[in-house]
Amino acid sequence: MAEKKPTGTVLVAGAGVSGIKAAIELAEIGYKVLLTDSSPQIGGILAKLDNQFPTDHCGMCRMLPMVGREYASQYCMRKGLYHENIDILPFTELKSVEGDAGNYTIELLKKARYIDTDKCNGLGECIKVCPVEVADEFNHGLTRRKAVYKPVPHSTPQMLLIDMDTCTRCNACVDVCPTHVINLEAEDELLTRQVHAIILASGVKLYNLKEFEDAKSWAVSPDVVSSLAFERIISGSGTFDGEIKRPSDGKSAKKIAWVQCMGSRNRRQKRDYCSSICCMFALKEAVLAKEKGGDDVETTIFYMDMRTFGKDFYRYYEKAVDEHGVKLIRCRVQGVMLNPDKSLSMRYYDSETQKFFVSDYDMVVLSTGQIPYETHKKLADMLHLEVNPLGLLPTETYDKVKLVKPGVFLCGSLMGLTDLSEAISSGIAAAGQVSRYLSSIDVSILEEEAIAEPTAKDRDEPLISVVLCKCSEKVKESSVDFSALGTGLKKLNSVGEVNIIDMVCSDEGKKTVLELLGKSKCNRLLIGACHPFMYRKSLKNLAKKAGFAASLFEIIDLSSIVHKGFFESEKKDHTREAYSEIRSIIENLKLKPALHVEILPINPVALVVGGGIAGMHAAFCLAQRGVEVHLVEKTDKLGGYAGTRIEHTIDGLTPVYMAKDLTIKILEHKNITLHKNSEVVGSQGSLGAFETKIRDLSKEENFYLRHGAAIIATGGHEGETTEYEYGNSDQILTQAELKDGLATGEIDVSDAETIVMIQCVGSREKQGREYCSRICCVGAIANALTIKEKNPEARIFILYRDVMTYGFTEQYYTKARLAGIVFVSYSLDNKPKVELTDGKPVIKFIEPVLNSEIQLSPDYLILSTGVDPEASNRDVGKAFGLPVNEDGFFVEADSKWRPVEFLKVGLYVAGVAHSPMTLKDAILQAEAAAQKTYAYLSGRKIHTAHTISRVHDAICVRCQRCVDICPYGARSYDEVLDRIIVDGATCQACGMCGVACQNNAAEIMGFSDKQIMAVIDAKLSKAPMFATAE
Amino acid sequence: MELCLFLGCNTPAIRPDVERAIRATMPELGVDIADAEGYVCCPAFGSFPSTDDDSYLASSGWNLSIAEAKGLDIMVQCGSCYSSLRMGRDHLAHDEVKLARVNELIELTGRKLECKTRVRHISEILYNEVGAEKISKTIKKSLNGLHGVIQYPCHTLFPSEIVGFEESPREPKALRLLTEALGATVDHYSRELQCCGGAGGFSKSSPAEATEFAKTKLDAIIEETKADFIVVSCITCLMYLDNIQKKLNEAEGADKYK
Amino acid sequence: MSEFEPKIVGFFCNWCTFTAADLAGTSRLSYPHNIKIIRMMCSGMVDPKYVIKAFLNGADGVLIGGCWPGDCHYINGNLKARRRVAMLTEILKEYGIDEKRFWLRWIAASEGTMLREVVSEMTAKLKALGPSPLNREAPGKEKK
Amino acid sequence: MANFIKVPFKKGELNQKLADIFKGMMEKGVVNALLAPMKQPKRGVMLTLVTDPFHLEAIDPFAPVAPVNGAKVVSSITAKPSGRKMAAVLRSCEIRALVELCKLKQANLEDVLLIGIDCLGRYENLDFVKLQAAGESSESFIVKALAGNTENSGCDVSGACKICEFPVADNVDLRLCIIGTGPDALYIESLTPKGDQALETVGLKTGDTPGNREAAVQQLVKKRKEACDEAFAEYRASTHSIDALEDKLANCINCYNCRVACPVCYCKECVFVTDTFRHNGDQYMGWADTFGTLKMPTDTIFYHLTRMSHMSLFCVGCGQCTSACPNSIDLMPIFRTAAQKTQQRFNYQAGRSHDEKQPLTVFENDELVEVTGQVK
Amino acid sequence: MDFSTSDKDLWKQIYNTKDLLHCFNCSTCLSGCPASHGDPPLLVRNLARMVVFGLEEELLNDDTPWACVSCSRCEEMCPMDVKPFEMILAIRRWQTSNDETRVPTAIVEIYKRGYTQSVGTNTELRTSLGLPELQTITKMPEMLKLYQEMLMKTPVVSENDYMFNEE
Repeated sequence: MAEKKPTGTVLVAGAGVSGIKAAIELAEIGYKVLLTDSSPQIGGILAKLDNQFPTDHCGMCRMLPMVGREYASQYCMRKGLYHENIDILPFTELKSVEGDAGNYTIELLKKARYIDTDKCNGLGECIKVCPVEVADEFNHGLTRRKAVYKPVPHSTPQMLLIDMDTCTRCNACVDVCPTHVINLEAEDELLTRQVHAIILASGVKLYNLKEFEDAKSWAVSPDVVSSLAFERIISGSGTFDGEIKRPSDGKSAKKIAWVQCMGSRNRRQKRDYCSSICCMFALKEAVLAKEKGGDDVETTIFYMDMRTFGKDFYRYYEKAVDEHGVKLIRCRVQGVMLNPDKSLSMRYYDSETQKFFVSDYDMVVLSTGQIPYETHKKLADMLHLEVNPLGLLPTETYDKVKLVKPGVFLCGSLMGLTDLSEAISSGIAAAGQVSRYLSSIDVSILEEEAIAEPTAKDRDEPLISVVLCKCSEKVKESSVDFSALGTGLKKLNSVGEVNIIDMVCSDEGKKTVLELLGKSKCNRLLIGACHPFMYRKSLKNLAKKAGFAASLFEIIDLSSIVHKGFFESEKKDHTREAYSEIRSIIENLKLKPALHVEILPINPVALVVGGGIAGMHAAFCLAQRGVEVHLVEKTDKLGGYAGTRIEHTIDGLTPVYMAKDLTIKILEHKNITLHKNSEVVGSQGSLGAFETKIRDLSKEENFYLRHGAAIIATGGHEGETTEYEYGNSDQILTQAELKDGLATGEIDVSDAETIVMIQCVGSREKQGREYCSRICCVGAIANALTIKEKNPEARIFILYRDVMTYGFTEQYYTKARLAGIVFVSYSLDNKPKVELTDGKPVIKFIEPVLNSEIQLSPDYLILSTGVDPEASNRDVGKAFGLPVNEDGFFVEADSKWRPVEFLKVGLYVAGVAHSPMTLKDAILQAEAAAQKTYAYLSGRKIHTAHTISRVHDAICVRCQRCVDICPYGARSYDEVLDRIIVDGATCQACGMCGVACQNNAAEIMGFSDKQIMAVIDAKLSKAPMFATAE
Repeated sequence: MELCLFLGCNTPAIRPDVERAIRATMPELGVDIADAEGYVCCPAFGSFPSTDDDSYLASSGWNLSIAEAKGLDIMVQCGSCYSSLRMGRDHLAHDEVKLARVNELIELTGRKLECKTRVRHISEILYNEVGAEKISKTIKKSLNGLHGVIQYPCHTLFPSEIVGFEESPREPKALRLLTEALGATVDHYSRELQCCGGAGGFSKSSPAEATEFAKTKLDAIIEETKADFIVVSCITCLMYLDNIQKKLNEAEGADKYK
Repeated sequence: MSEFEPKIVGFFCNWCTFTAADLAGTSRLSYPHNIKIIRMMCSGMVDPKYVIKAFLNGADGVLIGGCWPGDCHYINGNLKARRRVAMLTEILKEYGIDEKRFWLRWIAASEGTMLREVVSEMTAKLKALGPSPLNREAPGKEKK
Repeated sequence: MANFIKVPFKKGELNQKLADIFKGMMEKGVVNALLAPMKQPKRGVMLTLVTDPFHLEAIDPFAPVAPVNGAKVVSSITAKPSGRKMAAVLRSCEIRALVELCKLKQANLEDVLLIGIDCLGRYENLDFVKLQAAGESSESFIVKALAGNTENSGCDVSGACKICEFPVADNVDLRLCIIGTGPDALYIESLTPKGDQALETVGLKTGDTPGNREAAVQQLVKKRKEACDEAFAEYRASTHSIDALEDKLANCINCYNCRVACPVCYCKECVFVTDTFRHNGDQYMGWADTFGTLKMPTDTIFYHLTRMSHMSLFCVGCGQCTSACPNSIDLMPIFRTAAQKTQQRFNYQAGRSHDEKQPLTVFENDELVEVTGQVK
Repeated sequence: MDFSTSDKDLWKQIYNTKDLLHCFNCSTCLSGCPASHGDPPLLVRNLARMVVFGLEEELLNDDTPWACVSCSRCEEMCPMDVKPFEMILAIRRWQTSNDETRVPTAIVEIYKRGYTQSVGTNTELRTSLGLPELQTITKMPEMLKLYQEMLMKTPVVSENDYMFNEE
């Protein structure tokens, strides 16, 4: 026998959302993941945010796996994360990386917590006695914490630690700890691990008001806070329980100002970049402040450019301004003055009225940016790499996530300041890169667990074995009489045995349990222990070893019953409470059917719709991993818009060349079948088994493709316009026409004196493209710079509304200004006016700085007309049953947490079909969509969850209310079979079908009405504990 | 230590009391003073710096070279002089062409400028060289029980990389620590970092607005603090605030500002 | 006779409100023990039958806890729940089960404090309202 | 728009006239079948599906009886369509229920020519048989009922009919009008192109106007509404508590006849007869423990409240539940008062329009804020 | 504004530095400027724009650069390091070199006695304070002469020599 290949193991360093996403993706396809984070908890800054733009909601849990959901935690991610294939190491820092590609030796510094969190009951007796009080980092110093503390106050289970820098070693905590888990002598541990690949996801440092000089004009009062601190103020779990009060005196804050670009767009501070997310962040906070604080809250944002460039961001901006009345003032302010009444004065110049104003605010929120360079330098050193000229980690030309070092990838804000959607996409893409990489080296995936079908014994009359851990008996307040409890439970119908054990979580405890269960005749098992979150995995294994079906095993959190949540003054009968709680679980367990899973038939073929760069890249990513791909392209040419029209981009990319290169790869790859001149006309099926009707436009005939999943990458093209006399003069061109003309030499600018460009033509307005096309500002700058190169004497004016050079593209804006290109802003209600005089364009506009009208007769008037979606999106959407938004772009499953997926599992989106984006972002999404697809087509067995919705055909009336109400589109009516079909992969067991169905013909297995009503009975039962004895 | 005192014009001509104080206290604190014979205008920003580089930097060079010849650093009290000299020196130190041109111009004095001499503000000397501790040990008459407020001269703060000596130009503390060393209590007020508005053309071209501007500051001091005195380390601030107080008192016929 | 202690059945969404209850528990934000919590995957999973059953079994109040609109793990289950609650409230009201006894509240995972407030407030209001007409056991009620 | 045809008839010939028209429709192929109330050979009138025009003689569309709600009948015939065209003559309550069933995909009106009749009420089935035996005819009923007189030999039309605000059927292709048309004429009103087509094919041309109809209908509706408000007020005053409800339902034996008769209770098998409600002995004992006693059969109130939660939004107030109860429980007001509230809450009216979505399958992001009273 | 007459290269004459071109009109310079309280206000941002646009005539006639108090706040706070105070001095220089009426009278004083104030003439007061006699340049005719000789080699003095020679 050949030696067993090692299991592919990946380090994901950084457990913010992008790292978590990458880890989950890799774990889902069977790799082993080490997920570390230097902070004491996971979640990154998201742990602090209750609401994230652009939806103002959370929904972080939506990033959990859909199909393999039962392998991962199924609870709010603020509680933490659990996945069978992920080892989470918080408070652990990556120290060194040595070795060669595919075989890295890493050193991890596991910092001492001084508390054994595996054994700590999290009740915080130690916190009560700790004499040290310091400012709490989590709430940005708005609250105080002890030296022993909970790093995330609202996390459950509580993961306490001791801050040795402030600890006085008084030993009070050690003395009081009921579980003896505090060791003040604990030391940091240096762990050495072998990994095959590494994903860096550490994020970057955030601008700190205490650290930087330019913040000091602002840090005059505790009422001047960073945007993250404000997030804590408005958070329900925050400093004032969600009420908006100013920190200095707790007075409710009614007038709040946001100041943008704190620490960013600052050449003087050597940070000439834009932090990308702060504009939306501020808008969101301003809206939330109004929503939470009431109508009388006044919110003002001081800004330079409102950079609302992402999908749906512009609509958010409109809503914030028009509906919520958020006030925007375009002025960067020097600082703030603290008045004796604690109000904060800001003086600003209003260009519109040409006047100075002084306004007083209750609070000032600073939109603090990110500080990338330090982190990048440190990581580069560790990896023995040089940072690139921008000071960032060197990545491959087209790949934002692939480092030049093989086997090392990055995601999230390390790429350069990402919003949530991009962070998630990049996490998936990095996982995709890793999986592509690992499939090229000699490693295996974790062995699939054999799927245990329910046995005959499981179908027998229920007989429950109850195991209770009595360790919580030792807690002071506890007054649970375990023996009485055991006697009471034993008398319940269907309870076969009750065993009371000490310390089930200990090795010895487990041994005892295993022995006891070995002799048991029971077919169902209930274990009562403290902190089931922590032990779920080991207890689950224990139950499995003892021969219990996964679905017939329940864990109950005893500690929560014993200690939690009762008014101290009311001495309750805890034994009785525990009895009642356990009984309700027993009632449920005894009615629970033995559940089984279904293996989904998977046709390991992928369909990619659209042969642009995103589609081709996705196809190639899949083919490289052995997936058979059909690539369908509407035209007779591959490359799409960018791949056929754009020779060069400002960041040095050559899309046309790249498309040619990809085309060759596609044509040569044995796994890829290309269908040109073809379009999708219809599709049906579900994950693993789609059947799609394709029309061959040249032959005018239809054919069918069977495939397991599909990626929609239909792309887009330059927008069209009739505004500004376009089409009436050959001196009026679009940016693309200019670019082409400059490249071919058809447009000669060598004698041009004046060239005017207008941005946002037909974009970002109600009657037009109600979105930012993202690429036009940089595109205009690129063209303008090309003109300047050819003719430095040309005067170029770019008329803009907001210069959308977000992130590191700010450098191009700066470069353009240095080249003498003049930027003039205009507003929607004062658009430039273009007239033709003798066939030549004459443009008039108001220059807002000097507030005077300018008239120019440019040699060329160039219009930035944005990006339009493919018109065929609607048809493709209809064919697959996928939603298309009012702008004509596809609507993904969740704008933040599932950016490349559709609600229906098995269908994915990439590139401009999703929204206007840069080439690199499209490639990133293609990689991510390919990864999502690969996860199901890799050849691993894909099965449904145990808990899933089913149909009882015999009593189903086919009213299809369940079909209408299913949020995922997991249910459909099959006319031929005259049955309701459940897509087992897409169904998430939310139970909405079960409620819509009035006679339970739709039912969630394991959540039947019978069970729940039995629980209600048990919860309200007045029956005495000793039904027969008393 | 010994420093070359650059007095400027306002101090010796209009407020020799300040000069008297400098000459009386500095040697006591271990700073010996050498006079800069034949020095000329710093030059004031409204003069040569507003006309051309040559005349501006030649005047700077003239003055700097006097101290350099003595091998001493320059100590300045007047904020404007300090700022002008430091900016002039900064230009020369970073621009060889300009330095060469200035050396050409001042050649007739027989002095040569290498920009070795540093220009230092008296408050920086007191803060960094003498130190608050030494001052509080040396004082003869403590200001104990008195309240003071600080007027930070802009010229000693901005631009920080040229004229600054504070750890944080946005949160200056030297004058406060020095004042506290004298035994006084320093009160804070909202407009602590506001400019007095006295320098340059502002007070001449917009006298009413400039007066109002200074008045807001003075009013803040009166309303928000128990100040018995205002600490200034710049002769312009001193003269201007004094004048404005006088003017305001006359205008209001009261004795509010003192 | 001891003071009337209302019994509340809480159908809590696994993702938000149930987590908040956990949080309230572990942060020692004590809330009245009057509530009997039943974990549902989603507030949209709460069948009117469960609510009716709870009242018929003598519950003095029923509290459904769900995610804030937009936060629902299952996209929009909470919004469907809201409609259903509105419908059921009308029926219960018609037959003498006061709408003050049947609450739907949005309580996010991080809002342990709000959970405590809601449960306390509901307990207090139910105390003032007295036992449910279906709570035959309550003090002062005749046994039927 | 006057889209009426006057169909004069001589006394005793109304049914004949109608039979002729339908015969024409069947012969001209407008429809292949007719579903209409028909006199049964011995006694009684039942909805009958006629495919041979020869039998049309016996139809009696205006017979004041509805032994079952016709919506269920149409549902049985059309849920899985036959592909043949059928005309169905129904009363408003049946049509409104049918609209709901269509939304629930339990009926399909594509091949149905829907004909509504002006309904002045129905007698309970047995009462009708009695009156029929006494020689009463549909025509005599119409005359008396239009004069406001429905009581006859100690029988009266059902309680539901007395408070019915919908004597005239909507959402139909054709309407057979007798209100405000004079004693010697029926008017046929066409409301859809389908209706126009049907009339045209049989050679009937519209263009007449029944003089008094509008006012007569309005007056009748007004009267009914007042009666309804009064009845509801009276009912609510006496039943506004759970105890009163228990009292009303005291004799319920869980026979589920009400749900069988209900046109909008469309489940194949009620959840209450499924496994979900098949309890174990220890459960019964447990419940008995809770209150000391347990009335059997259990779950009666539970059943009725749950049924209300299931059907109140679709309830059309036809009163079949009351008619069906073997223990003479007057269920109609129980369900209708609740239905009034729930439908009002969503500004929904069962059977009003095919386009109105049933309230529990749709939702808006920003609505019903008062339910939680919470604003973010 | 008519840009057909504006000189796009004017900024090179006035303030030939890339620093200026960095300006993105953020208004930071305005918000804390003491002289922006004046009437007319000093609007540094607008001056930068005028220079970039090459609005020669408007700039020549603009008095506001002279209202600057030289506090250099703008310099400290400018996120783009435009060095606005340097720019203001540069505008003044360009104005004086193009318009002799702009030449500040102070430089005549300085030329004549070395200072803008009459330093060292208040002997009585100084003596009463116990201050030494100052070796001012006014009292050192040889030295003053050298100074004047030196200044005469500088553009502003040589080009406007009539202002300095008349006695």
